[in-house]
Amino acid sequence: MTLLLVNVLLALAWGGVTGSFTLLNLLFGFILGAGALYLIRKEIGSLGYLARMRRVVSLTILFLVELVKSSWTVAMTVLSPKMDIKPGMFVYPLKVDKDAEITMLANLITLTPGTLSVDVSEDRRFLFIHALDCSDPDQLRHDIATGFERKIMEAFR
Amino acid sequence: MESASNPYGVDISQAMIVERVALADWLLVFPVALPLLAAAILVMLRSRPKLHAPIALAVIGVVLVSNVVLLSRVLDEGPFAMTMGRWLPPFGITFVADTLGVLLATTAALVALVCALFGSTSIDVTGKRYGFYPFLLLLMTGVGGSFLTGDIFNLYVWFEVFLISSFGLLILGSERAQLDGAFKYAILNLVATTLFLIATGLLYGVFGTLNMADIALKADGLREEAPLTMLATLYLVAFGMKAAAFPLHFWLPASYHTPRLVVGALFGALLTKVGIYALLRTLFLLFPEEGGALSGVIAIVAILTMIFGVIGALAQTDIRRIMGYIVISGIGIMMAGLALGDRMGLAGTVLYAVHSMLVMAALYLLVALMRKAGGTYSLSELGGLYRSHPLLAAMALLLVLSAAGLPPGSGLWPKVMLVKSALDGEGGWLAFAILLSGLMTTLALGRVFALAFWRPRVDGAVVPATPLDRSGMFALVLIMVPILWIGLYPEPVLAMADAAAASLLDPASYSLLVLPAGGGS
Amino acid sequence: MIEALFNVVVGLMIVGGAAFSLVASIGINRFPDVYCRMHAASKAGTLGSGVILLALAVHADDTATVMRAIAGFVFLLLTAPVAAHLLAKASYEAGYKLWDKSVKDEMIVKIREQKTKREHRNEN
Amino acid sequence: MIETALSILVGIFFAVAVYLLLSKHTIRIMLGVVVLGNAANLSIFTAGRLTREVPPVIPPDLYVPEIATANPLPQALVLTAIVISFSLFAFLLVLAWRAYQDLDTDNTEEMRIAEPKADPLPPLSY
Amino acid sequence: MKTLILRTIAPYLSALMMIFSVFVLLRGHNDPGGGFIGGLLAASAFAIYGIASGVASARRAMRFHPMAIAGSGLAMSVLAGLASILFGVPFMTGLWAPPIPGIEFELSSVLFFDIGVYLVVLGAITSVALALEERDDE
Amino acid sequence: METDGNSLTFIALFLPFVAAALAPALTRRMGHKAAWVLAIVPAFLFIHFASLVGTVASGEAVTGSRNWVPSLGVEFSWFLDGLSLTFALLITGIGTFIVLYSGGYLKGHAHLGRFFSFILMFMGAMQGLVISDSFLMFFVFWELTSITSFLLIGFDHSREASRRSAMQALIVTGMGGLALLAGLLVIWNATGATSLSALLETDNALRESALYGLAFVLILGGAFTKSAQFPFHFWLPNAMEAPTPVSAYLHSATMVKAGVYLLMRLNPVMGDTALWETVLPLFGGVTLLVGGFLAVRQSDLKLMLAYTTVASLGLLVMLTGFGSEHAIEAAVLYLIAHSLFKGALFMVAGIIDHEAGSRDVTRLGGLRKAMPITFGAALVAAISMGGLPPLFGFLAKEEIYYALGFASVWSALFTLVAILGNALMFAIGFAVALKPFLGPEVKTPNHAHEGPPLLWLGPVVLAGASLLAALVSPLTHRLFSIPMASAVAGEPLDIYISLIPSIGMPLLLSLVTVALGYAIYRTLGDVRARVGAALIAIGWGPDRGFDQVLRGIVRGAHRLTGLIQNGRMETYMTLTFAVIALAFLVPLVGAGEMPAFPQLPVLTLYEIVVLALAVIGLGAVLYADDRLTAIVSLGIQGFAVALIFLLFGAPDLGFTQFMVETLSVVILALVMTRLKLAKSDHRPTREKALDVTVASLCGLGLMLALFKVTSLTFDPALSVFFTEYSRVIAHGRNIVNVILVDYRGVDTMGEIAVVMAAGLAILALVRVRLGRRVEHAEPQVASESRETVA
Amino acid sequence: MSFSQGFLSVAEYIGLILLSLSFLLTTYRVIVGPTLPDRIVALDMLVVVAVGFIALIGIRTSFTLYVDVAISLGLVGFLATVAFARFVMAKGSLWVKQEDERNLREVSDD
Ligand code: NA
Ligand code: NA
Repeated sequence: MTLLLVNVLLALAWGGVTGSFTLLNLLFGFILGAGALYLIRKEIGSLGYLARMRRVVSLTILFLVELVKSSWTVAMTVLSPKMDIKPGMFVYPLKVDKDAEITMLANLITLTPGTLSVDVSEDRRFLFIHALDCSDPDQLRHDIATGFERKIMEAFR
Repeated sequence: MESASNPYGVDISQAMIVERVALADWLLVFPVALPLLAAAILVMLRSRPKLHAPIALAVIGVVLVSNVVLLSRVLDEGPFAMTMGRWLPPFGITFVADTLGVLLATTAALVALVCALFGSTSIDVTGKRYGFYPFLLLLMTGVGGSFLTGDIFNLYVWFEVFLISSFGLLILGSERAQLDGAFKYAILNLVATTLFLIATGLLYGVFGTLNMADIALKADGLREEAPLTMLATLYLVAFGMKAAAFPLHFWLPASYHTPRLVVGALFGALLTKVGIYALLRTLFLLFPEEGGALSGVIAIVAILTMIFGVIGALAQTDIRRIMGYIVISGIGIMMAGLALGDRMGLAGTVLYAVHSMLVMAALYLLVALMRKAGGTYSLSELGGLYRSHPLLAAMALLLVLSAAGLPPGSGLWPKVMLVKSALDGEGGWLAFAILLSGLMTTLALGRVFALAFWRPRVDGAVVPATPLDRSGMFALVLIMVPILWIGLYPEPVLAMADAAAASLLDPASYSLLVLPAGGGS
Repeated sequence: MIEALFNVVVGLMIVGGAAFSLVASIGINRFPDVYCRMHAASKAGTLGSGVILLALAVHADDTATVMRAIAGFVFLLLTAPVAAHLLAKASYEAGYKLWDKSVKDEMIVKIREQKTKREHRNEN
Repeated sequence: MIETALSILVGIFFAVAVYLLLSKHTIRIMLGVVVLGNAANLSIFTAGRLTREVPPVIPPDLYVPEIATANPLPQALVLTAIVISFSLFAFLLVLAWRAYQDLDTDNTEEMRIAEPKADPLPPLSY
Repeated sequence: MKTLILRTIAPYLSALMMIFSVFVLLRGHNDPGGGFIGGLLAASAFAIYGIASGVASARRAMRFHPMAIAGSGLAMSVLAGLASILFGVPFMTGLWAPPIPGIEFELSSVLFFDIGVYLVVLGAITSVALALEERDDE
Repeated sequence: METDGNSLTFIALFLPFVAAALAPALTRRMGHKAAWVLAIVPAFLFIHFASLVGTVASGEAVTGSRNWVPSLGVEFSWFLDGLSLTFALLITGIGTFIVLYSGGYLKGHAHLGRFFSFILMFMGAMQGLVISDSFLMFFVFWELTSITSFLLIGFDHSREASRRSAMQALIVTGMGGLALLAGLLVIWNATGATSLSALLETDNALRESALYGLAFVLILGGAFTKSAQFPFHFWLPNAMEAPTPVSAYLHSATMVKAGVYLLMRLNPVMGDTALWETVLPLFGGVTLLVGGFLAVRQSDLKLMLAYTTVASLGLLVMLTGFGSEHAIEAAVLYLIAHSLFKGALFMVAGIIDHEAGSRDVTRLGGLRKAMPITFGAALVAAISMGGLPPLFGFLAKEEIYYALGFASVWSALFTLVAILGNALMFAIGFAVALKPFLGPEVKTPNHAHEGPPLLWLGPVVLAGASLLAALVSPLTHRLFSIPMASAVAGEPLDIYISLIPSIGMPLLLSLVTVALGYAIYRTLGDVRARVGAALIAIGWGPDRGFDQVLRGIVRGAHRLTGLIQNGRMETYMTLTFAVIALAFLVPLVGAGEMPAFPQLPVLTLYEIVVLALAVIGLGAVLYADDRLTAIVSLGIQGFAVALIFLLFGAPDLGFTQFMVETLSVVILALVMTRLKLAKSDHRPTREKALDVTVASLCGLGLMLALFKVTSLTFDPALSVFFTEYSRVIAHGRNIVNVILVDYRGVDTMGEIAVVMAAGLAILALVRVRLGRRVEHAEPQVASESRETVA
Repeated sequence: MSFSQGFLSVAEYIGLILLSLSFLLTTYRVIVGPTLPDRIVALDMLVVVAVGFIALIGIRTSFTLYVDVAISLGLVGFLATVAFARFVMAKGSLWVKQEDERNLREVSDD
């Protein structure tokens, strides 16, 4: 079922990139998508795919806002005459435990300027994050827990 | 398909050839398309190496037959051309079946067949699995394409095809010496093809066309302003390097002795000859005047090459390396015809090319069998083969004679023609060098015969009369047939070489053949 | 009129995106260690180019191009963090040290902790 | 003459390529191979004359382009050449690596297996 | 490589790249792209897949040996060229089927030729990449 | 002129080769008795040629031809006049007995069949040589005699001396053969004649040609080497390594006379010039004396005979060159005489060797009782050789003295030379024929007794022929001598000389010769010692020189090759690029193709930046002090190139370049993980200066070339066409792609062949590894996973 | 030419120049390093800037076909970075040592 959904999404993506949403083209996109899914058939199955579009949109908006906000911060940091930064590496204990969720969280964190996911611990319980401003890691942990991580859990559970 | 206009209201006949193509014209495509297809299929079947030899042999056999038919057609009905994709020349890529190209392509196919046969037992399963036959077929494709194409850039592409397949063949086995030799071979040949490419880019910048017939037509109008001498020189260097002319020969002695000998046979037979062929085409078809101006340089290069070749051959202990230098010496002889530039000289070069393809292949195969019989490549250690393998000895002697240009081998006639041509013109030194190199070849290869065959083994051991593998011997016998045939009754091939030379000296008729309408602009 | 507005918006986005890229490139020159530089490169840089891609989407007059420009933006967002993560992880594992004025390195502590724990478990 | 600028650039590319190829070290030679390929490609591109920014693509609503486009033929030639030089480069690189593995050197001075330093004198007797 | 993030995301990235590669292949006749670029993109997709999930699973995903794919591509291209023998036109002449409404690309021997190019590049480059990655994993 | 005899002549040319092909099988079956069957072939040929004697004696030449290489104007043609017919008769006649003799001499030899084969081939070659008309056919058979004699001399190949002599003969006569070829081609050029008969009709054309001198030297090169004239004489005695029948055949009738035949053949068109009449007698005379003295030095029967052969050849050349009618007649007579007596004597020497086990004249004696027939034949032959009546040799000697005379200082000089030479030969002849047979019986390695008929038949018949020919001299002259002499002279001649001596100078000189010869014979041991001492004092001779030259050539070649092909990649590359730089620059400068300095372009800022980026990338690659930096920097120049493509309207190219550049870097990175990383090279300053120079010149060359090319007006015809029809016929809007898959699809087909081949080759490189020497295990698709999932 | 068009074209030019500067600065980091990851980060960034540059050319020339080039570049650029990361992981420790040595040497040279 989820596979079908993903396949339909891929077909739509095909329509998007080709810029033609005619039925035949979508059908072709569907076949292509099926082929692509066939190639990765081993990896599929671990992802829970729920159509909670609204929450996804909400997550997206949060991400975009964060993106702009922190980009500005980083830009200011870069351009400030005396570069006053306190970089460091902190550990973030994960609540999410599915691979896909961890990945998504890590990527969102990375994309947000100022923080960078360096690694996931082998037991998948911690995320190692490098921050440009690591003067208050607890605050950072709190922001992530209430921000991205919560939204992800809402969107995908 | 045959309508004169298309849905857009365009008159197709302005852009395309509207006449139907005779099925017989397709003979021109087979030497390229069939081996290529076969190579592709063998790659698909790479997990079943046992199928490779039979398929390859069958396909090469078909190609050979098709080439022979094509040759007879060209001889009977004259040369013809096919422009691919149906586009009018010079816009599409034209293949041209003229005597020169088809004669060499046929010889190449014969050599390929013999080598394929020889390889069927001498190449192990690993070698087959990692591409001996596909590479062989691709090499054939590249060589055949080079001989048949009428487009200079397309020629570059075919050069690359046989170059990369030669790389593949060269490293089959991955021995240390192979890796070393392959590295030098690859880099230096890469430089040569890149120079070819650059020259072709410049040529395109000058002429705005790539069709050789078209270039030939336009050359006269551009002679005043365009740097045609430079282009001719660049091609001379690029192809001279391919042909292993002194002092651009370094890659050859560095590598030809390292691969499997059947590969050496293929290389020694085919690769350098393509260089000579390309020189013939560029210097006589494209830049006849500039080529003539360069003839002095070519003559010097020819003399140095043939003498350096035989000197190198005399200096070697390893019989494989001797053969590499013999290849070089032959290049010098062919270049002599290029320098002479008259009909007799060119015909001599063409005939020598045919001879050299056959004889060099045979010599490398002979070396392989000598190794099998005698257990070593070293001239210091070999011995006793005359007693243990008389048939091999007989063929060896015939090959020695043939390579040295003595009767009853095939080498006599082209040498006679070249010397004659040299004496007709101002080429006394060339004649002297050709004869001297012949004498020194006699010495170098005669020594091989005396030492490896006549002389008993140095350690006193009696060489066991082990039977040599049948397909190997058969392959050698097979290739001896045309060698002796040309030696004893040269007329047919000689007449073809002569016709080829005549057409080389008549670029206008070549242009007319390819471009009946008179060019692209 | 709407086209003029679009033109202005596109122009602003272009300058903004390009400026952001420039800032990023200044960043990777000014930041003290590779980890900090990654902040500039993988985010500011991505964002800068992303904005220009979006500008192209705004500028384009056919859906196909719009969709493709957006798809390109998405691709960038998908790949950039993964690339950054990989490089950071690889550098850290290879032993490239944090800038010596970095305030914290909880990671090394944690890794050691986990390691000893594991060894401890193995001993038992 | 925009070609002038590129001609100069091509000259620089070619010179650098040659200099790298003249090195004794296989990796540098490999770098030279890449640069050489670029030099050749750029030279074809330049020789076919340059046009700024107008790709040789016919707009969807036309049968032939309205404005002069860049010359498509050299582009096709260069494309072919790029592919070929890339294939050759990949082969050469792996070859260099294998040579390094088996010959234990990446210095061409020391690559003397095929043509050993002590080349024996052939027998002088009969 | 041992990284959860890459391993998780790589299959989807690869699938996207594959789709994109086919797109680039098919539109090549009208816009930049074509078999070669498409093939390189597809090969890149498999290379990433191989790095992320291991060469073995990349090979499993391909099902056929990459070189066999390359061979089939070359065979396809040559056959596309040879097809014109049936129509009394020279080698490599484009043969066009009547257009099918709704499909962006037209069915033709030229398309098959380009697909052949795609497969050759895909197969050969993937073969190289996987072979090199494999050696590395040892 | 096509007669029945002609068809037979055509067949005759091949018959010996057919027999040679059959000989091994026949011998395997019949053993040495195969000789009787095989001898039928030369006997038959002899009869065939004999049947033509009448025609030829009447002054007519038998000619005929078949098509051979019409493209080269070469026919397969023959020409039988007095000269060639006499040779043909000698060759086939003596050949018959040689075949028989071989059967007896090599009875039981493991490779007798092969020997028959060689000797028949040799005979075929020799026969072909003398009856060839067309130049090239003549040359082919000439070379075949060299090759077959190489095989024969090397027959006893396990002995180094045999191999050496065979090589020596091959090289010396091969060298001559090539000179001959050149000479014939020069004559072809000078006269337009491609055959001997045509040449003979050109009269003075050759003599008056500017090429005469060249042709003369080249022809002499062929003739002198083949006929062992000083200083090329050394190979001939060494050829004694061959089994005796070979020596007998080669050195009596045949191969060595090929040179004389050539000179005689060309005498009508080349003779009668100052050059001819000076050089030939001089070399001939020197050879006569050198041969004579060296013969005296020897004690081996075969070597003694061999050196007298050298002397005889000198005499023949001397006479041929002398130019007068009588000299020609003398040469003809002596040639016939020599063929008969020398053939017989060689066979005798062989019989002695075979039966007594030794050929050393000092260890032989008293064999006359054991071998009376042989002794008889030997005696008769020796008398002929000594120039005594009533044998043919006497006629020859008389004619010689008649020809030379004392008319001038020049002729007197040669008369003295002839006397001395003949005297030496007289002495040797009797030494060979008498010493082993007369005197007390000496113990020999084998118990000597008369050999079988197969052995003695030849000498007896040849000796008999010497006698018979002299007895019926008018007939001999009419049938053989006169036609032959006429052919050599190029005009009708007459010969009267007979056994009835006419009192006069010739007879007197003959008597002097005999007296001197007898004196030498009596003191032979003494003379031998003295000559030996003299030769040791001289020390060096062409024979030893041959070895030294050969070794010198090989050593020199070894050194030179090591210098040029020195195994250093760097040398190869530097030279190659130096040539490339010259290829750009020399025509630009030399052929006036230098470009004017082009207009400088107006560039936008970002274009400048992109170009600068490329240069910076290149600089970074050059200056990077570690290789990884260089590789990363390589990416910069690659991207810059891609951007350049994009900026100049080539999206496909930019596209591809980006991909390829990235993949290159990826592959580099993948491969680099296996390289031990070391510092990059730093070249020494001198090397760097050279490299920079070569590189800059290359770059400069290409830049100037591009300046020049882009300054020309461009013909856009092709691209206009492509653009015009791209959409309307080829159904594509992307013109570049349409070119790739349609207009120039064949290029692309080749291109993907390259890609596939590269993939395959790389796979082989990665997988097939040394050490294990087996292929690296191919991972099984769908087998167990090797994933590293935690 | 209307104001908005003029504005746009000025903006385009400014954008191109800014991106060009960005190229140069990034290139500088590629060259000076000092560590391998530094160079790789910079190279990765170079690719990203190139994506923007191409998109900008697309806007400037109205040839939107450039956008595909940009997309693919993003995708393959990623591959390059992955490969380098892999390299750093495999050989990095050895490399770090060499770089340290070099840096030490440079210090002592001063
Ligand atoms: Na050759
Ligand atoms: Na070659």
